[in-house]
Amino acid sequence: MNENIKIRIMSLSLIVGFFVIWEVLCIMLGVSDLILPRPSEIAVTLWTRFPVLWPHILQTLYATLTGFSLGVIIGVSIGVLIGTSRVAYGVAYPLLVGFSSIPKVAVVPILVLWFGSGTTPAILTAMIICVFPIVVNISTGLATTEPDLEDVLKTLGASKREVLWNVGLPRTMPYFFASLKVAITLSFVGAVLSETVASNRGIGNVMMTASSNFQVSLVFAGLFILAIMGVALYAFFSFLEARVTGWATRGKDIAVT
Amino acid sequence: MNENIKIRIMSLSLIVGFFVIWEVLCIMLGVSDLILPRPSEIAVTLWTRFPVLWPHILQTLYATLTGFSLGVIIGVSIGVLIGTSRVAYGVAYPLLVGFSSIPKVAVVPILVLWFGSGTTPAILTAMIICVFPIVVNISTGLATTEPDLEDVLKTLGASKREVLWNVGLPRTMPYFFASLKVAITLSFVGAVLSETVASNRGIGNVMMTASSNFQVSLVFAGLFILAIMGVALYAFFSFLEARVTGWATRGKDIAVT
Amino acid sequence: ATDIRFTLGWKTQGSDAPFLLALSNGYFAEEGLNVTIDQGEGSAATVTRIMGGAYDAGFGDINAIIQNAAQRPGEAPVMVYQLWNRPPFAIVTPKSAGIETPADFEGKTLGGAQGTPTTRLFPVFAEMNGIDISTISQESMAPNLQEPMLIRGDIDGAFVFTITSWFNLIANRQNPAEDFNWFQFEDYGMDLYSNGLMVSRGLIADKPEAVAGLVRAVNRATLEVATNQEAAMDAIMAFDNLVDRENERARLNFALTNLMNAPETDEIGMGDLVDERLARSIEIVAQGYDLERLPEASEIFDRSFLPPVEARSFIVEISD
Amino acid sequence: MASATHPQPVHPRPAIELHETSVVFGSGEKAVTALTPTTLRMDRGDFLALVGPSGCGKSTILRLVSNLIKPSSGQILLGGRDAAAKEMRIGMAFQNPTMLPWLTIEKNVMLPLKIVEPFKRSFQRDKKGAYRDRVHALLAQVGLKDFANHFPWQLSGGMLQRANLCRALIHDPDLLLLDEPFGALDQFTREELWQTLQELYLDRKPTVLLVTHDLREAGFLARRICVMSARPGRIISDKAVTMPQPRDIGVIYTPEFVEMTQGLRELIAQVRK
Amino acid sequence: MASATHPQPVHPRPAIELHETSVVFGSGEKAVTALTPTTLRMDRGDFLALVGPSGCGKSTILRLVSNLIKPSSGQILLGGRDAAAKEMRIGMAFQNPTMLPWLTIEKNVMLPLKIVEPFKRSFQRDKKGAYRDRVHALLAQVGLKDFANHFPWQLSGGMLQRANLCRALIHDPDLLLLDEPFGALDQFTREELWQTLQELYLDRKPTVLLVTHDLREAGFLARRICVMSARPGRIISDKAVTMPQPRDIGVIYTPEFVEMTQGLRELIAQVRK
Ligand SMILES: Nc1ncnc2c1ncn2[C@@H]1O[C@H](COP(=O)(O)OP(=O)(O)OP(=O)(O)O)[C@@H](O)[C@H]1O
Ligand SMILES: Nc1ncnc2c1ncn2[C@@H]1O[C@H](COP(=O)(O)OP(=O)(O)OP(=O)(O)O)[C@@H](O)[C@H]1O
Ligand SMILES: [Mg+2]
Ligand SMILES: [Mg+2]
Repeated sequence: MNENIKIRIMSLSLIVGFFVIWEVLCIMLGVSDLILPRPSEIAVTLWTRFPVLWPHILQTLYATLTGFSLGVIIGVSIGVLIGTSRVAYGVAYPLLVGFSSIPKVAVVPILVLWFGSGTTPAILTAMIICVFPIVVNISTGLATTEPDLEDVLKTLGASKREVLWNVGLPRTMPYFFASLKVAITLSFVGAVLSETVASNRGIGNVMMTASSNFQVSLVFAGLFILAIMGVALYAFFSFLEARVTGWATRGKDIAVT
Repeated sequence: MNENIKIRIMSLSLIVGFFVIWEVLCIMLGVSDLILPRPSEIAVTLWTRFPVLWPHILQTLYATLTGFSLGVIIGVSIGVLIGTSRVAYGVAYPLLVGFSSIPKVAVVPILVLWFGSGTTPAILTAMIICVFPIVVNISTGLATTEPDLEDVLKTLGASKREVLWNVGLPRTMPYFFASLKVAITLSFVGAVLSETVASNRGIGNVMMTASSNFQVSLVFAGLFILAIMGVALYAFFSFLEARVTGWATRGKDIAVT
Repeated sequence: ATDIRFTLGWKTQGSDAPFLLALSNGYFAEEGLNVTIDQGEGSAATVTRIMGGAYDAGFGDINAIIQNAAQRPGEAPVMVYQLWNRPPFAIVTPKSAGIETPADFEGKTLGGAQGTPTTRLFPVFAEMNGIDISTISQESMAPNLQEPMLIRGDIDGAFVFTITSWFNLIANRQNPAEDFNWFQFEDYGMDLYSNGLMVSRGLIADKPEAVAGLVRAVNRATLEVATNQEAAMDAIMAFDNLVDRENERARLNFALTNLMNAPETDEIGMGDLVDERLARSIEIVAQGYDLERLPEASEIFDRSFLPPVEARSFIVEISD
Repeated sequence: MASATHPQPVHPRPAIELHETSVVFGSGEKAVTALTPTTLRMDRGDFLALVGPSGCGKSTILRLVSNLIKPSSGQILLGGRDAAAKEMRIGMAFQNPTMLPWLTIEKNVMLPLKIVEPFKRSFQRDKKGAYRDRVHALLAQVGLKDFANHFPWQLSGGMLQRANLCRALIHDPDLLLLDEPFGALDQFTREELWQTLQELYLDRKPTVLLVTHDLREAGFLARRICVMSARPGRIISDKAVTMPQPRDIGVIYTPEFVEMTQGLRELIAQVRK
Repeated sequence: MASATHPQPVHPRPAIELHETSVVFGSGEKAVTALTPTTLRMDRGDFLALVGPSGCGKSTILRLVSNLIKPSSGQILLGGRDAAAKEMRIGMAFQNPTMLPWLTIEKNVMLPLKIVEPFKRSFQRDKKGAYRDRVHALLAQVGLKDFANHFPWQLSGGMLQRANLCRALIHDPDLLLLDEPFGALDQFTREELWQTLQELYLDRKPTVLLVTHDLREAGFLARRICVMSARPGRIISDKAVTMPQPRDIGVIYTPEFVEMTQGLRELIAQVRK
């Protein structure tokens, strides 16, 4: 426990240190605030513009989470399919890899042409962008499941679905959570990307408006908001992960008296 | 063997089927080539414009691979650090997650202002964008390594480095390769992104020019090239993966006579 | 009511006031129109957005219509109300670069976004002004990088829109009037039209009365904006409270005085254009973009929805 | 076809039939013949102990019967039908106790009740109640009462093996496949569990196939003992154990018993050469 | 400080010293006392067998000695120094043969040569040559000659256990910790390996700590036999085995031997209650 608190304090102070160094370097090197504003400037902008930013934050959060949830569902489904069927592996993987190598920024305008600008393309982009990492990790986790564990179920005459449900998926959880961390950050990127291209609302739109007016510190305020939201969601998944995959990261908890 | 060939043929025909369906749907629904060109149109563009595209392909490939290689080195280093040190975990993870939630499109202009336009920002973007998935997977792989396996080395008085080298890393290979697949696609995205923002060469530049001239099929030709390069590199890593992590995906190879 | 999906040319700017005022004052509603306005990706992309079917109308560049009409006859949207009578296309150079006449461009490095008309039309500019283009190196970059790279000296000149670049330079703490030379294309033989209200061919065919209503509402708002910028700014802020009010007011004033207010408009009124000049522009654009087919002026502009010329007299009164 | 309309034969088919079954792992240079063509029949309710040197293919036979691997040649029938038909309720204790690491011991042992009919049917309804009691009772019987809520890695080797045995027994299997289920246990715990297993066997009469290295264990529990040769394995002796059941633990000190185990010992000693 | 300049004591400190060492896993309700405060000393070159019921803490003691876990209270010294000092070359055969799944048996067995001095020093140079022969020779001795290039999952349970033993022996350890190293082997293989181990012991005189459930194994191999009580474990008996070494396998049938094992049996039987 005590150990834990010490580590937490250390981490926190190093993170604070990062921003202090940034601030100091900017001042010392005389970096123009048009290129890289100082954290203090960004904080001030964040604070004073917050009421205006708030609805945009909600909008981005909404688009991201909706897209992310859809992406997780789709990603897990495809991942399970790929991880369990060799034909699906052969078909879906190349298509998915090909599709993922395409910059989403090229896809957004197409989505806008189909669905108009606004929330729909943002949700779709957030969804599309986060599917691939989930698929890769789920399918890798399933493919590397120890046959011994599956054998336990197979001798009981379990169906493929039961084996998947009772062995494949639980065993894949560490992989899944790893991919969630990547996926949630990508979802933010996707939603914001779409908002920059085509939306009247959202942090992406704020940043685009700000950057086309050279309100650089507002642009960075937007980036900060994204970073904070990303970290918050990451913390949430970490918490979940600790609950769900505790078995995989067991420590040696020996009582010292 | 025979089985393998059957699966390969099936996969291939399904992939071909995908393009046929795309073609047919476009014709049937009368989709304008401004929105979504037919694969045949794209293929023709690809073929006729190939000599012009070739140097751009090389440029993008060069930027991507250089950035990717750097990204892998950095990603593995940070991943090992995070996976083995709790302080590093506490410090680096939040910073990394925050940074990864930031759309790279906002970072590229800063890179351009620092390093000038051209290849350098493309390499850097390709690098930055692919670090995070590698870090996450490496550190998850290390964190979930079975203590039993480490114990084998520890009883021999092995140093932390030796444990890492002989147990942690080999055991993490399936995670690593999973992340490589994600990372290489992201690297392409990053390099192209940077080329769209500021460069006179590369597929990103081609696509930007094409799209501002409404040469939609050339834009899609660019996307196709990216997809093909992505798939080719994926295939390469799959091949490596099969060599390196074969132990984790062992099948039951019983001779039938 | 008829639903109209409308796209602006870019993120909210002061110069969008005619549409946003018409929206907030209910002029569209009075015409029986239910207009929803979205921000845009660029005044050329307005054309694609309309061609793609996601939008019925928008604020975009007539030269992009010309280009598309040449490549895809019968699909491109049609301009029905010309707002910017004069083109914002220009090359801006810092005085320190020592470029005083077009001939001075030789041997210099110029930069600009790939797609903008300024960049694309530069070869025509060069030819008309006797510049050897092979001696000039060109860098392509995103629009928001042009001014910073210009200031840093990475490039000697940038292919810009006056209305954008002028204010970007101010935002970058420069003095655009004192320290920079502006080569406006209209002063160098490239007398093009630029942005206006365009609608899809489908809308014209199916609901001509809606198009007429749209034009009436925009015309009414335009004339009001010309004399009452305060109301215009209220409409802008109501649409998007992120923008800087004073900044956008200056931008609107710039558009009113430098782009919309032209000698021509006194005769033909706001919204109309002169066919011969359009025909000339078509040739210039065709040259710049290597177009194989010259579209007719009638494919580009349709004046049949314009109110009578008396109802379109444009008098600018800038209030402080 | 025609036979489908015929009445079923009165004498049920044997529980297990291996017809010239062989298993070859891998191919080429590294090919390993785990089992040369082997024929073996077991009637329903029989208790057969399989002994033989390490690596001779005992586990392979169990894996064949439980349909985890397919034979390279030959045929396996369970109750007269293909092993894949899964008509028999199988309980298997693996040689290496593979508990699912994300489940507590209780949940691990409960697993068969979640998968196998008829328990599966009422699993959701009964979850908290009867099944749990059943699991706890069985765990208590093997001395793991306090460890129901521990995770597998918190148990010692012998404790895991006992949990493993529980998982094989919990669902009243028709066919019990036990692969050295007492190997990691001390003699006393072992003998206690012998008796537990014997009671259970005589009570429910499942068909039991037990792999063991302990000849006394084989003699005490089984009705038949099969001896296998060294790799590549085949069955070289198949003897009935005539002593009546239930047997008392004292039986292992009777001359008859000692003689039998000595005989087996010598047989195995010969085979090893 | 001052003592650092003094000459080393002539009588070396015992190889292993446990001073009132206890181990408690977890905390709160689920806390498990694996070892009550226990004191144990082993001289260099001694051979101690540890017997006791399942779950009494035998493996825990081995894990303490090999410094894999730290005691909750008390102290452990190896050769008079803290266990973490790693001055002793330890060879450990885990109860559950944990082979690294990505390495062949040969490479798994070679692992200690890669890690432990003085072998480590010349590992890169010698790789293909001497070390490999050394590994193959040892594998041949336990009957795994043909399986050097197989992966762990291609071996049977008993074969894995033998490979596991090889890994514990390959680097000539000063301190040999064996956790039921013959549990999954048939009697004959087991007896052969007993003899192999005895020869090795008498030849090099490492300190050996052997956990086993087989009293004959303990009696045949060890010089001292410690009996542990049931959980929470502690050592309740510590007897020397007086028969001279080397012992012939026939010794296990001598009355003296039988009497000794019977004595131990009864002791354990008492403790279990
Ligand atoms: N998956 C596999 N791939 C290759 N060879 C295998 C595989 N599984 C088992 N074998 C080989 O088959 C042979 C028989 O193995 P099996 O596990 O049946 O032995 P066993 O009789 O159970 O031995 P033990 O008493 O040591 O457990 C062994 O030589 C082993 O190497
Ligand atoms: N990591 C752990 N966490 C919690 N409890 C543990 C852990 N490891 C062991 N134990 C407990 O410590 C006790 C002793 O375990 P240990 O493995 O030493 O037994 P053992 O004497 O080796 O038994 P066996 O003969 O069955 O192998 C057991 O009750 C076990 O449940
Ligand atoms: Mg076996
Ligand atoms: Mg143990």
